[in-house]
Amino acid sequence: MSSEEIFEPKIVAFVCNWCTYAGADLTGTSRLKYATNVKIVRFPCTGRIDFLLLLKSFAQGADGIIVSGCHPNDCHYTSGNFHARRRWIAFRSILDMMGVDVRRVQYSWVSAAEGSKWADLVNNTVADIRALGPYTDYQKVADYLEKEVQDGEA
Amino acid sequence: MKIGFYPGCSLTGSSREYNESVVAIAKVLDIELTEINDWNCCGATAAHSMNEELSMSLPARIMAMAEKQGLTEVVVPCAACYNRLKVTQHDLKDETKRKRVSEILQLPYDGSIEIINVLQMLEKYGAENIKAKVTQPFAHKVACYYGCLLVRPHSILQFDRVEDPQSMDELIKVVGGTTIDWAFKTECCGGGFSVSRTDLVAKLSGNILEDAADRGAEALIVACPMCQSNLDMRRGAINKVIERPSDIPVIYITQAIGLALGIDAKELGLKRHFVTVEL
Amino acid sequence: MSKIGVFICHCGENISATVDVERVAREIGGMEGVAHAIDYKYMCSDPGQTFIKEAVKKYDLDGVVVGACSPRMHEPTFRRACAEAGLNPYLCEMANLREHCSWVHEKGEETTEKAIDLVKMLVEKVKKNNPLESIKVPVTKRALVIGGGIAGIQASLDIANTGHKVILIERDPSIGGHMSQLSETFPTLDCSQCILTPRMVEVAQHPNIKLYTYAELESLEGFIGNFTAKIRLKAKSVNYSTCTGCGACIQKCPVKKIPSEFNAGLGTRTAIYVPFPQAVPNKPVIDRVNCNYYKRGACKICEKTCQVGSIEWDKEDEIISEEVGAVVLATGFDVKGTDFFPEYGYGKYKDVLTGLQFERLASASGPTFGEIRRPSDGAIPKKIVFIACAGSRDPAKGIPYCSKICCMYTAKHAMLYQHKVHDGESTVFYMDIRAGGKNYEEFVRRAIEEDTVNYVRGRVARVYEKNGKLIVKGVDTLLGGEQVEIEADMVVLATAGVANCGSEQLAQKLHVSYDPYHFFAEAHPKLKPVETNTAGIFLAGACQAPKDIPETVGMASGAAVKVAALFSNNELVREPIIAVVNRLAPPLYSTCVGCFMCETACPYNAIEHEEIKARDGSLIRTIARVNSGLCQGCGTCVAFCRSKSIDIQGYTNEQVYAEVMSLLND
Amino acid sequence: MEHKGKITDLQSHTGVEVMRCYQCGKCTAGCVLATDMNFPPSYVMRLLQTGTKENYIKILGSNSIWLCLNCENCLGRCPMEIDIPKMMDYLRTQAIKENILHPDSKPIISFHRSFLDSIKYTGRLYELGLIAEFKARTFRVTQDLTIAPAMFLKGKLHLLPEKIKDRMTMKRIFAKTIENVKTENK
Ligand SMILES: Cc1cc2nc3c(=O)[nH]c(=O)nc-3n(C[C@H](O)[C@H](O)[C@H](O)COP(=O)(O)OP(=O)(O)OC[C@H]3O[C@@H](n4cnc5c(N)ncnc54)[C@H](O)[C@@H]3O)c2cc1C
Ligand SMILES: Cc1cc2nc3c(=O)[nH]c(=O)nc-3n(C[C@H](O)[C@H](O)[C@H](O)COP(=O)(O)OP(=O)(O)OC[C@H]3O[C@@H](n4cnc5c(N)ncnc54)[C@H](O)[C@@H]3O)c2cc1C
Ligand code: SF4
Ligand code: SF4
Ligand code: SF4
Ligand code: SF4
Ligand code: SF4
Ligand code: SF4
Ligand code: SF4
Ligand code: SF4
Repeated sequence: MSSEEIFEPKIVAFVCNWCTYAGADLTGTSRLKYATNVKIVRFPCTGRIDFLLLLKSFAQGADGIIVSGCHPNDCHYTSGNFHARRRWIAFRSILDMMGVDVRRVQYSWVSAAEGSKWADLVNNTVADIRALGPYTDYQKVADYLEKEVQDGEA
Repeated sequence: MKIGFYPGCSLTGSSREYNESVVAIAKVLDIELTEINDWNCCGATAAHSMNEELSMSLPARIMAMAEKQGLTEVVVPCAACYNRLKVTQHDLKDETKRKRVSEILQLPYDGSIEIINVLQMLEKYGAENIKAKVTQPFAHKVACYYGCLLVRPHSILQFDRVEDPQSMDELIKVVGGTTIDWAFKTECCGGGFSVSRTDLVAKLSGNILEDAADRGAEALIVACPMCQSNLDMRRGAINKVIERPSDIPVIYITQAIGLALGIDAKELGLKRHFVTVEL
Repeated sequence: MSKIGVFICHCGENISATVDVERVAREIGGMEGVAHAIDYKYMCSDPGQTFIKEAVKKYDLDGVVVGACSPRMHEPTFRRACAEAGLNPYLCEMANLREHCSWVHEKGEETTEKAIDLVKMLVEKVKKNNPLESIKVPVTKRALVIGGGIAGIQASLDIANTGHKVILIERDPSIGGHMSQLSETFPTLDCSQCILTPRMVEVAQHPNIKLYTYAELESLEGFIGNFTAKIRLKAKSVNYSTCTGCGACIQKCPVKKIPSEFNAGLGTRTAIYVPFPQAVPNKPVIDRVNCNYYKRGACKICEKTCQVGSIEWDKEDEIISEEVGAVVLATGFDVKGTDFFPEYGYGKYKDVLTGLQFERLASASGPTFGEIRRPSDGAIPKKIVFIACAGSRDPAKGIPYCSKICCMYTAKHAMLYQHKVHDGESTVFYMDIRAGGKNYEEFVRRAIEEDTVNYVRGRVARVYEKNGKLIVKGVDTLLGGEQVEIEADMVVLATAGVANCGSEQLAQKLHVSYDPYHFFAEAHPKLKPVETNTAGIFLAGACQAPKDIPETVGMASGAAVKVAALFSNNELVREPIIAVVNRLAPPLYSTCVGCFMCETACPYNAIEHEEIKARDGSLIRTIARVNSGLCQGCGTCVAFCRSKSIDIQGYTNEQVYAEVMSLLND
Repeated sequence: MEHKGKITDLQSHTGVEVMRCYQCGKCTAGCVLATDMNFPPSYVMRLLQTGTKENYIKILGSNSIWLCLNCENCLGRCPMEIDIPKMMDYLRTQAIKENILHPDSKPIISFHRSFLDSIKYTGRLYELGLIAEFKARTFRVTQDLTIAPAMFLKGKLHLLPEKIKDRMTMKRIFAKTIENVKTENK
């Protein structure tokens, strides 16, 4: 990639309503600046985040994903974030299997009071994904998903 | 116990007695010191006052030589050298700096060597041994003086507390001495200004000596040749500043321990001090 | 095809300064399914809301997207507007163009494009939204107040005076908090005890307040209007129903050298003790860690002394359960010690004190009966140095924030000292004097001008002891950095006000957020200072950040009003953001296969088993059903269900999928 | 805005963020030589913060940067962890480069130069040579008249320099660092 045309990755952030969404609001209220690449999708809790959705995002051409919720023990719903974390461990191996660099998924915790952490998280993720380059193997994931859906229905 | 040894320039010259006492107690404590081959000067204050790359390259060569020799741990008795080596090691964690220095040295350097000062060596390899081998308890009330370079910058050296450090006091207690609680443990003695600004050294060292004497210390215990020479050799200038003669001796921690271990005063180089040591 | 209305807000210039709002409206207007798109200066204003209402009617909209501030700010506003126009409120969504876009990016093409993407995302979501009915739940009109400092006291009294029941729990043997430890209070110098004690007594006697001292919250379950609190009543070893508070046991207890918490370590107390003379309740507890009987099995002198036989040796902690509808957190703050500041003496010099210790010295109920005397030798200090910001505004060794109260209490201390020791000299080393408050600046000026307190602008580098004096090495930066050395008899550090220890665990029990310093986080820094992010839990006093008494009391009354407002309803309306298991026509009934993975995932035990029976009563199959009273809408079950049979209203698979796809598709 | 650039250089080089200093004066309060300096350390920080050329030159021309002993008392106590000694190192090299030198710098620079000369050729410090060279540079012929012979008598001074074998490396180190004008101040 030549230096003039910087690669602008597409990054989706799946965040929980109570901690990270509020934290990102605080980033705004504090007028801290960050890159425009990341767009937030709001969830009630990271426990809600279905990792199939992450795969679908890759299949659809996302270059990177941020998943962020409350700190361990601070979950608004007691334990949703623990479930999310446990699933994430299993999900890593699936990603691996499909040749998606696990570094494309940034798993983090940002509390409602950590506005500056959110800005840092976004900027670091953008830099990391930029370094990894665009994600190109989405067809592979798409194929897998199609198969998965068929299996699921069968 | 085998361990690498970097004496540095002062220990071969103006602070021979520090070297002598380190070697003497190492022998008694069964610590085998292996001197780094063909070592060079660390550059001391001069190098880092004048040029940063020079100040990193000189210590880097020393450590590269030690690595080449297969040493994994090196004791550096001079606090100034210890500080320079540790800080360089820290600075060279930076990739670009390391690259640049390797280019200058044309020697491989991986920064893996453990650099320790004399107090750490004694704590690590001698503490129990010393206690067992004390033959003539060092029954004196002394002021342990740490100076700047042994404890600062704390973020890099990670050695003892910055204000009111304790490790030297602990060692003195092990050999039967008592230490005073005093205010100038880590105040600067004037460091590298010994020759260029003797007036300032006299003022700063004078404050240190006075506080120790006022609180009834019989001697100052040090672990740095620069501190020792400022406090000892500059006594003429100091006495002029503080307007009273001060005869409190300044001895190395290794000498104090050596005395307790029954080593002869001469072997410990105690005769080489300017202020007569009668302990 | 959908008919969606899109309303883009300028927020004055907050959005329009960096986002080309006209272009956003224009481009969105061209989207499939968008019937109407406009931009306007202030959407939340009256005319702004009217635009929405009129458009709903005029274009017969079946969905609304407002591109404005955070939904955490105005979602209720716009949903209400839609409802007033006859549109189901859950068909209205907000795109966060302010907090997540205009405020965090520079003006430019990308920023506008991001704004467009964000609106599009919500338009795609709204297309998949379903009308929902809000859920009504009953309200338990009883409040739990945690912490019995002035904040907890004030909140309890205010709530109780609206006619509602209050349960107040206090960790220590007495209520009163830090205020009970203070000597006199700025800015008026009235005696702290004199104004506090009547309120403490009022709490104890109020028919609507149930006070549990020596008690802590064990757990809190449930949700707004319907919490269940488990409270641990720590064993006091004294039967309060018979104890008369005569104090005879205390007189006789042989263990007398325990540092008194109330006197900040400057005085001592016995093992059976009442923390201070005006304590409420004024009955003792036995400190089991220090009592001879509990330690070694012998003594029981107190038992022999007690005329009414009130000592209870074998009493265990008791856990009780209380149903409450709202919680006020008022657990206050803590004061850092002197020992984290190596250069000021590592806590090893007895005459280097914290401000709180100085309060005890200056207090008539303190260890010196109000005379300022040195802890080391009891001498009256002739020279005293106060060091402001000792730990505050100090990222290296302390905390970066300003503790807010110490400038004022330092001025007060210096003033009290000058009033008590007429020939004394006091010096305050300060960086800035922060005296914003009614009569505060006047108070500090009085200290300087009338009471001749010497204010020196600069920090102190170190303090050391020599010949019984504390040598203070400071600087006067207003004299170009001239070093100042003072031989003092006493040094008082205005140490930082920090979060109470254990506040993090408490926050986790309550599921409220806290800031990086472990103070509880308010829901909005300006507009919701007493609310937390968890509905039904409110904050009062210094547990939110260090603050002085007037501010604490104001906040406590604010929290009380919030509670009273909540209790003014018989029912609460809850958002219908809950999970549902799909139901289909027979013979399928549902795609749910009855694996009950969802049940294992649900933190609220909201998944029930539903048996589907044939007409003859025979069981066809068992599927999952969500108890809408218990479900909190976390959605964890959804992620666990392999057959995608359970979904969460408001965040359905379809909805989030539509959002993500809209983001990635262009 | 040439001078602002200078501050930026200083920051990028030393990692010191000049604007973080909030002028509390704690560094000055504890600096052992503050009273001997033209500007005590916190004052130097303030001069830097103004970002003006005049003030930058004032600092380079002051004795403050030369008297700083790098004792790190200030850094150890600064609430903002501002590395003043590192900054002083940098300012010294700048002062030399721009040749704006306070008279107090002369003996100090002379000493440093003598010291470095001594190790450049031999690899180790030759103390007798150092003293001789320092005297020659500063014309302080009588200084330490009594100390040197006494040191000699106590076996503390060698008459001949010790030399290391690998003098090539030493030469190269000097050539590529302090003697290389391009990399100076790097
Ligand atoms: C040295 C000093 C001097 C001051 N002088 C003044 C002054 O002159 N004027 C002025 O206006 N302000 C002054 N203040 C500030 C004043 O002390 C505070 O504003 C006030 O105490 C805050 O009240 P609070 O109830 O929020 O907290 P606190 O007083 O800290 O009370 C909290 C209560 O909660 C209890 N608690 C804590 N955790 C738990 C738990 N987990 N469960 C149950 N209970 C718990 C505690 O035991 C305590 O009783 C001073 C502060 C200090 C440190
Ligand atoms: C320049 C400036 C900048 C500020 N910036 C900030 C900031 O960034 N952050 C922050 O938190 N705060 C800020 N503030 C403070 C903030 O403005 C006040 O805290 C806030 O406005 C106080 O609200 P209020 O309702 O008490 O009073 P006001 O805003 O003054 O409202 C009082 C209202 O009462 C009406 N009124 C007056 N007399 C009568 C009467 N006799 N009968 C009927 N109505 C009457 C007035 O017309 C007015 O509408 C700022 C203030 C100023 C001056
Ligand atoms: S709706 Fe939100 S963004 Fe628009 S004016 Fe109101 S506060 Fe500002
Ligand atoms: S039994 Fe315990 S509380 Fe009672 S008098 Fe003895 S020590 Fe005191
Ligand atoms: S326990 Fe008994 S002796 Fe003690 S205060 Fe109560 S009644 Fe009095
Ligand atoms: S209130 Fe005053 S003393 Fe306290 S931290 Fe703030 S500025 Fe410092
Ligand atoms: S809803 Fe899903 S997870 Fe729950 S029992 Fe049915 S199939 Fe299993
Ligand atoms: S959304 Fe699901 S997991 Fe969460 S509370 Fe409701 S039923 Fe339980
Ligand atoms: S101590 Fe640090 S913050 Fe304070 S004046 Fe010195 S450099 Fe600035
Ligand atoms: S390092 Fe320099 S400026 Fe800092 S205290 Fe020491 S002499 Fe003063």
